[in-house]
Amino acid sequence: MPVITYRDALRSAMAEEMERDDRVVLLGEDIGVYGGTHLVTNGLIDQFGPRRVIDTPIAENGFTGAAIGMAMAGMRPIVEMMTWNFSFQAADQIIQNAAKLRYFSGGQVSVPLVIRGPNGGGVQLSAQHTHSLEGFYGHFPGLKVVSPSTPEDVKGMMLAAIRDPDPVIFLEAGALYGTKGEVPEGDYTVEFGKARVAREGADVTLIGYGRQAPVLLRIAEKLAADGIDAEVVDLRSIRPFDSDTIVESVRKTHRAVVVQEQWRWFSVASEVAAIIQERAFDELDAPVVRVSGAEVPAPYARNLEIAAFPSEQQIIDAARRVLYLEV
Amino acid sequence: MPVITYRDALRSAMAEEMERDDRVVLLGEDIGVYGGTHLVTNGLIDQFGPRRVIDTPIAENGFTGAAIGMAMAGMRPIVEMMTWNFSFQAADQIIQNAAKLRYFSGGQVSVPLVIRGPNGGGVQLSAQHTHSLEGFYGHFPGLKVVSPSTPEDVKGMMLAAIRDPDPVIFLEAGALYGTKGEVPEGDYTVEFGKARVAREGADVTLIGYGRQAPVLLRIAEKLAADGIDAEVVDLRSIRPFDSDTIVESVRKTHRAVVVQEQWRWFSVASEVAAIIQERAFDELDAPVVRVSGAEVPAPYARNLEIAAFPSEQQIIDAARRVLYLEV
Amino acid sequence: MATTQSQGKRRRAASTPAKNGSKGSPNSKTEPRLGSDALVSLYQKMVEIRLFEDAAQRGFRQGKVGGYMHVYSGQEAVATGFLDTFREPDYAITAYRDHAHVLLLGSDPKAVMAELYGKGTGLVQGKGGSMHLFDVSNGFYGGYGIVGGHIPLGVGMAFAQAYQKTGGITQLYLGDGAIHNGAFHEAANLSGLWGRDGLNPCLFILENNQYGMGTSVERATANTDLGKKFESYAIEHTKVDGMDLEAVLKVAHDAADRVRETGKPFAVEALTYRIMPHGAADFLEKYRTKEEVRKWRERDPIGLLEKRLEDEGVEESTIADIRTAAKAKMDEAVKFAEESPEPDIAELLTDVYTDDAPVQAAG
Amino acid sequence: MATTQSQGKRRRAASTPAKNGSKGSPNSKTEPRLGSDALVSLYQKMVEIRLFEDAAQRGFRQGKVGGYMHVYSGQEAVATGFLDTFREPDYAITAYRDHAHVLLLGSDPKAVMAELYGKGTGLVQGKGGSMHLFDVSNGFYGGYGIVGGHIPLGVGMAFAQAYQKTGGITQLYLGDGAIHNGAFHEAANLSGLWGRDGLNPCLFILENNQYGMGTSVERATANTDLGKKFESYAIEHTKVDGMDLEAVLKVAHDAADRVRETGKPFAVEALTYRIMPHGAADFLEKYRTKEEVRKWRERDPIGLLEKRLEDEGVEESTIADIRTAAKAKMDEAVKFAEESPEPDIAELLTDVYTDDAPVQAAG
Ligand SMILES: Cc1ncc(C[n+]2csc(CCOP(=O)(O)OP(=O)(O)O)c2C)c(N)n1
Ligand SMILES: Cc1ncc(C[n+]2csc(CCOP(=O)(O)OP(=O)(O)O)c2C)c(N)n1
Ligand SMILES: [Mg+2]
Ligand SMILES: [Mg+2]
Repeated sequence: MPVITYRDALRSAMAEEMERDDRVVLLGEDIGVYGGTHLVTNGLIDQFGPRRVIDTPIAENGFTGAAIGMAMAGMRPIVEMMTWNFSFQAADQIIQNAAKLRYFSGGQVSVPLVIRGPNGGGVQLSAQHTHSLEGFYGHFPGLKVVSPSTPEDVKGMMLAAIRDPDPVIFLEAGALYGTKGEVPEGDYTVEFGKARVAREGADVTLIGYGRQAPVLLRIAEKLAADGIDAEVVDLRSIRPFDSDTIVESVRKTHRAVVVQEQWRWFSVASEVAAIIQERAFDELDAPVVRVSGAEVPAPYARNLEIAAFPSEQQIIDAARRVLYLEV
Repeated sequence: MPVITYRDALRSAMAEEMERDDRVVLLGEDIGVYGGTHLVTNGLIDQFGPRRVIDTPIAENGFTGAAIGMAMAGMRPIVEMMTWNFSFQAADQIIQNAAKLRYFSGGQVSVPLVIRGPNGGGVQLSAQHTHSLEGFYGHFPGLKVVSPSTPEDVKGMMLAAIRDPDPVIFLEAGALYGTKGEVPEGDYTVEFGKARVAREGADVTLIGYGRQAPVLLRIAEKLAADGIDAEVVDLRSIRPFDSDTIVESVRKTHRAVVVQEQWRWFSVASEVAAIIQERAFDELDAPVVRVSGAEVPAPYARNLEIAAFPSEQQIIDAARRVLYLEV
Repeated sequence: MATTQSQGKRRRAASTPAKNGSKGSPNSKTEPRLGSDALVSLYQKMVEIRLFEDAAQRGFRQGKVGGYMHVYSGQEAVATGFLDTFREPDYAITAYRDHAHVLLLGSDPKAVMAELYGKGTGLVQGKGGSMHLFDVSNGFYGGYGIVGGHIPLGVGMAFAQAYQKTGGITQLYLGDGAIHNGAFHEAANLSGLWGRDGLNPCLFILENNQYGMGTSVERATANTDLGKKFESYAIEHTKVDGMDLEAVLKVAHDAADRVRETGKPFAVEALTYRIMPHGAADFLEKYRTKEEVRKWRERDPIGLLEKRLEDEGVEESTIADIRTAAKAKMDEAVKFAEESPEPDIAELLTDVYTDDAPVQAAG
Repeated sequence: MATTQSQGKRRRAASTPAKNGSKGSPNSKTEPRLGSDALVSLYQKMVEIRLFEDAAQRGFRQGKVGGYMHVYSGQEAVATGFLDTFREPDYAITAYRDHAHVLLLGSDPKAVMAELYGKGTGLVQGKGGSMHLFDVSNGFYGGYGIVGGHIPLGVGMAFAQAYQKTGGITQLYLGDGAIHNGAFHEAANLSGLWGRDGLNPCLFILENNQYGMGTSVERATANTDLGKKFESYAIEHTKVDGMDLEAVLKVAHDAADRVRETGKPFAVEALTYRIMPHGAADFLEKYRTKEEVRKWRERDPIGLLEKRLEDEGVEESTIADIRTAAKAKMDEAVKFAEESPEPDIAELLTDVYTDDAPVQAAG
């Protein structure tokens, strides 16, 4: 299998589908002439022209809404949020229109729309440019929300997203754009709503997604050196959510740690803890431990930023804690 | 103590503080000449004039942002969201500016701002006009989020909110505007971050807030008739959140049911379940049960709408379930 | 180009397609039909709308219609005139004051009334209510409750028409209150921009009824010449007396032709007035005087048109017959709505996703 | 009126207040100081800004400055001219391209550079970085990263000044890209509306550097006469050559006086150019030609001013001395930044709430 970057996997999914289906167009700021701020769309304007790779003014609410209109009228637009931080300006269109149109039209219209862009922090972008919005958008019925972590998943899920008849919030792990991995040749999709067991293990389940997924794998190796056999679950899909895989894992390990960059309150980790205690109450040998970001807007200074996100040590400690080992 | 409505309690808090402090102004759509869509501000323009009771165009992002600017410059604005459903248009200002300004200015500015309005559903307003946004805003550090359910609390918390040096998201239970209750005379505030034990009980803890709080009290009486002694906790404050009161209650009852109108995923109930299993794991005799709204945009038809929200029977069944009684 | 539209199921409710006579090729012009026969048939439509609204308002007062409901009374000449230019595959989209538009596009008043009554036979099966009428089989794409929110949608739909070379245009209705919303600014700018390349056949119809709820235009903006707001985006525009059906017809046909030919947006400000309160639940009208309302009622578009028809020599009995028939039609719609069953409770959980993936019930 | 401002702690970093000479009553006019002495002192400021930006850019390339950073090079005449009219208790607010503004208002380059370096001695203690400079003791209210997002804030600040009768005005800077954002539309409309009652002394300064990132004005809107966009809101406006300091000074003083006297907003479009890439991390400039950049560099505002000073007979050595002193000052700033300690890690959890209520750490 070819080895490509997360970024190239994304681009090739879009390019391939644009070749196959001319209802697919891209919209966003500086995705064309400029080449895309994160180079995800680089070169596509040369391949498909400005009618299909549409540079927009800085009007997130307007162009997201226009894309919803295009989708209602039979097209399959893909909107780039230059970063998800700007999507608060488009929240009304995403939440009030994209998510609900099918329902309040009594099924008369669908909104086959993908909104994609980098999510998460870690490069000193400070408070307004650092968010992890999985739970924020995951809350709303009518949306689908995914957060893949490998080149293989990001390509397969992007293809699935474009073909999906409903709006998909596609949260890319911005920090992973340059990471490489094997990607199957030819056309394939990765189904939404299925978590991926990234590593099997017997002693404790580590749950995460996006940028945390590779971190958890690394930590599992470290734990292994201490004789702890961790299972790693990469959620991938936030809505629909794969409770079964988590519950099954916990039935085996009886302990779980869930890790997220985002804030603790009313979050993905809250949900994971709630589900596990609901569905595997008698299987649990320790409370589910959540490891989350600090409850502060993201700071700029490097040392503060590092301290604002979960550290490997905190995750290791959490794993040891649910095993009642010394930390 | 005088008995007044929830609506009048709100209005009197604002009017009293406006008398005391002329930095306080109101902004919103049709709050002045029209009298306020829900009559909460009715008459205030006559008392304080159009410089302090400011009717705005339909521009939620613009006037919320302007109010933030006023707050930064030494005023104490109160913004009415005609309903919280319109606040998605203002999400960028609320989340990116109000919540974070103090932090990213290194403490140089504060944003003493209250944003208030009715929240929650129940009167056939359908998909775009029915939301419960406690978890949505509660997720963000820098905001304070409250959701009082009685006239006494709503007045005391509004006074606390106006005097608070930071932005407060004030979620009124729209369905309760007309309900009456005793309100202390004179000036008083209700501190944020303290849940209210609305009824003491020994067998099971029922947790809710806003419109659900009086429902839970009613249900507790029904359960009492069946010999079940329920404790009812009205959260009141979503951020800061009073984990202690909940945990203490569960230490006593060993069982908890948490009820919310809002959607289940990544919600207040998720958080409550996560906290209880974290802090009272060994005290729990049954998993925490969540009772939430249906995972659909709100429907219009009366029968569908009723089915979209938790029913009393579902809550009773949940209480019985955590007691391992037949349902 | 792949032209299959995967819109999932189309609306299930019955409707009587009542497209206008324009059967020409998509690019042929439509002339306003100003002869007395044509005016009589448009008069009939306007009367039907008015009586539909009266019935709806009654239903609301009786507690049979719930939620928010906003009637169109007083503004009939605007949508009637503009939708006279409508032809397949055009689209129309508006806000929550949407009963007239959907009826003019041919939806059955029975299905519309049943929607207001929250019945399973409703136009959107009782899921949307008054603010969310849809009839895509007739080109009507809603029905939106958030002020400003539908404007970007309409601009996107117009783009899709040009991109797919359907020959259709989008009629995008908005209110004088909505124009101050950021969504208008962003969408209108996109429309002007895309229109430069012929990619935005969007006809903006600004229904200036002089109030956004209780806020008059003067109290909402310092530049009260609302049409001018389109100049920021290089969108050409004109004004029309929205109470005078004939005037609207002329402007509407010119404007629609122009948009169809150029692929560029165009805007018309129609000056009109709602003679009823903002919403069915509103009664206090502290923001305007009884005198003002009375004066505008003298320019009621139906009354004005009646006078025109009299001048044209249309018999009084013709008018009376139209009114009687319209009344009967609306009575029938009410009866249908009242007698229809509520939606099947299982419908609560459908239409969230197109594949109707299972979603969780309450509890 | 209660005038106590509860702003919590003011900024802790050192700053050298360098207000302009205008010591008159808040309502007296300020004249542009166009004599050669004045020009020399403004020249010095512009050179300092340029050299600050060069140093900042170097720090970025060395990996000592992180995040997003946007330099002001090429645009110096705009802020220098407008802030020459600034007097207590005026406010200024802008987006992320904010180094020049805060320096011109008197912040110490050491503290500003230390902020870019993410140090505890930084202007906002390392919490905000390049995009979030604040110095409220000098009237500077940020420093914002979301395009359009600060515009409503500025309008609200101007309202507060009029409401509190401080005599101050707000200088609200925005870019040619930001003007298409809905936040601009809503805020400008409010400004026009409130200004009618003298409640909005807001001076809009549109820094048209011809690109929003890689998107030229022509590709962002069909109406490229950006000043016109203020007409929608009945805000009067004018244009100025933003490369010519003297021209800017004249227009700026007129405009500021007018806003101060009337309590109404006014807008100035300053045509300018950024001679550097959009952000410090950007290097590909596919969206403009090297030739175009070269041409504009010929109109570099510092170069133009140098020529003017020569014409005025200012000695070459004066110029050279200014450059040398500025260079030394910036070297010192860099040294200070490099040698300063990182923020105390406990600072992570402060400034979330004004009462510094405890907040949860990561983990
Ligand atoms: C974003 C938003 N804010 C507020 C409202 C409440 N609201 C409903 S209708 C309306 C007035 C709209 O006025 P206009 O656009 O002139 O339309 P009209 O009602 O006159 O037809 C308002 C403020 C809303 N639905 N959405
Ligand atoms: C809402 C939003 N969308 C996109 C961005 C990314 N972005 C940062 S600067 C910029 C260009 C802004 O251009 P302009 O207003 O002209 O200011 P300039 O950079 O030219 O000073 C963009 C698109 C952002 N910060 N915020
Ligand atoms: Mg109106
Ligand atoms: Mg620019």
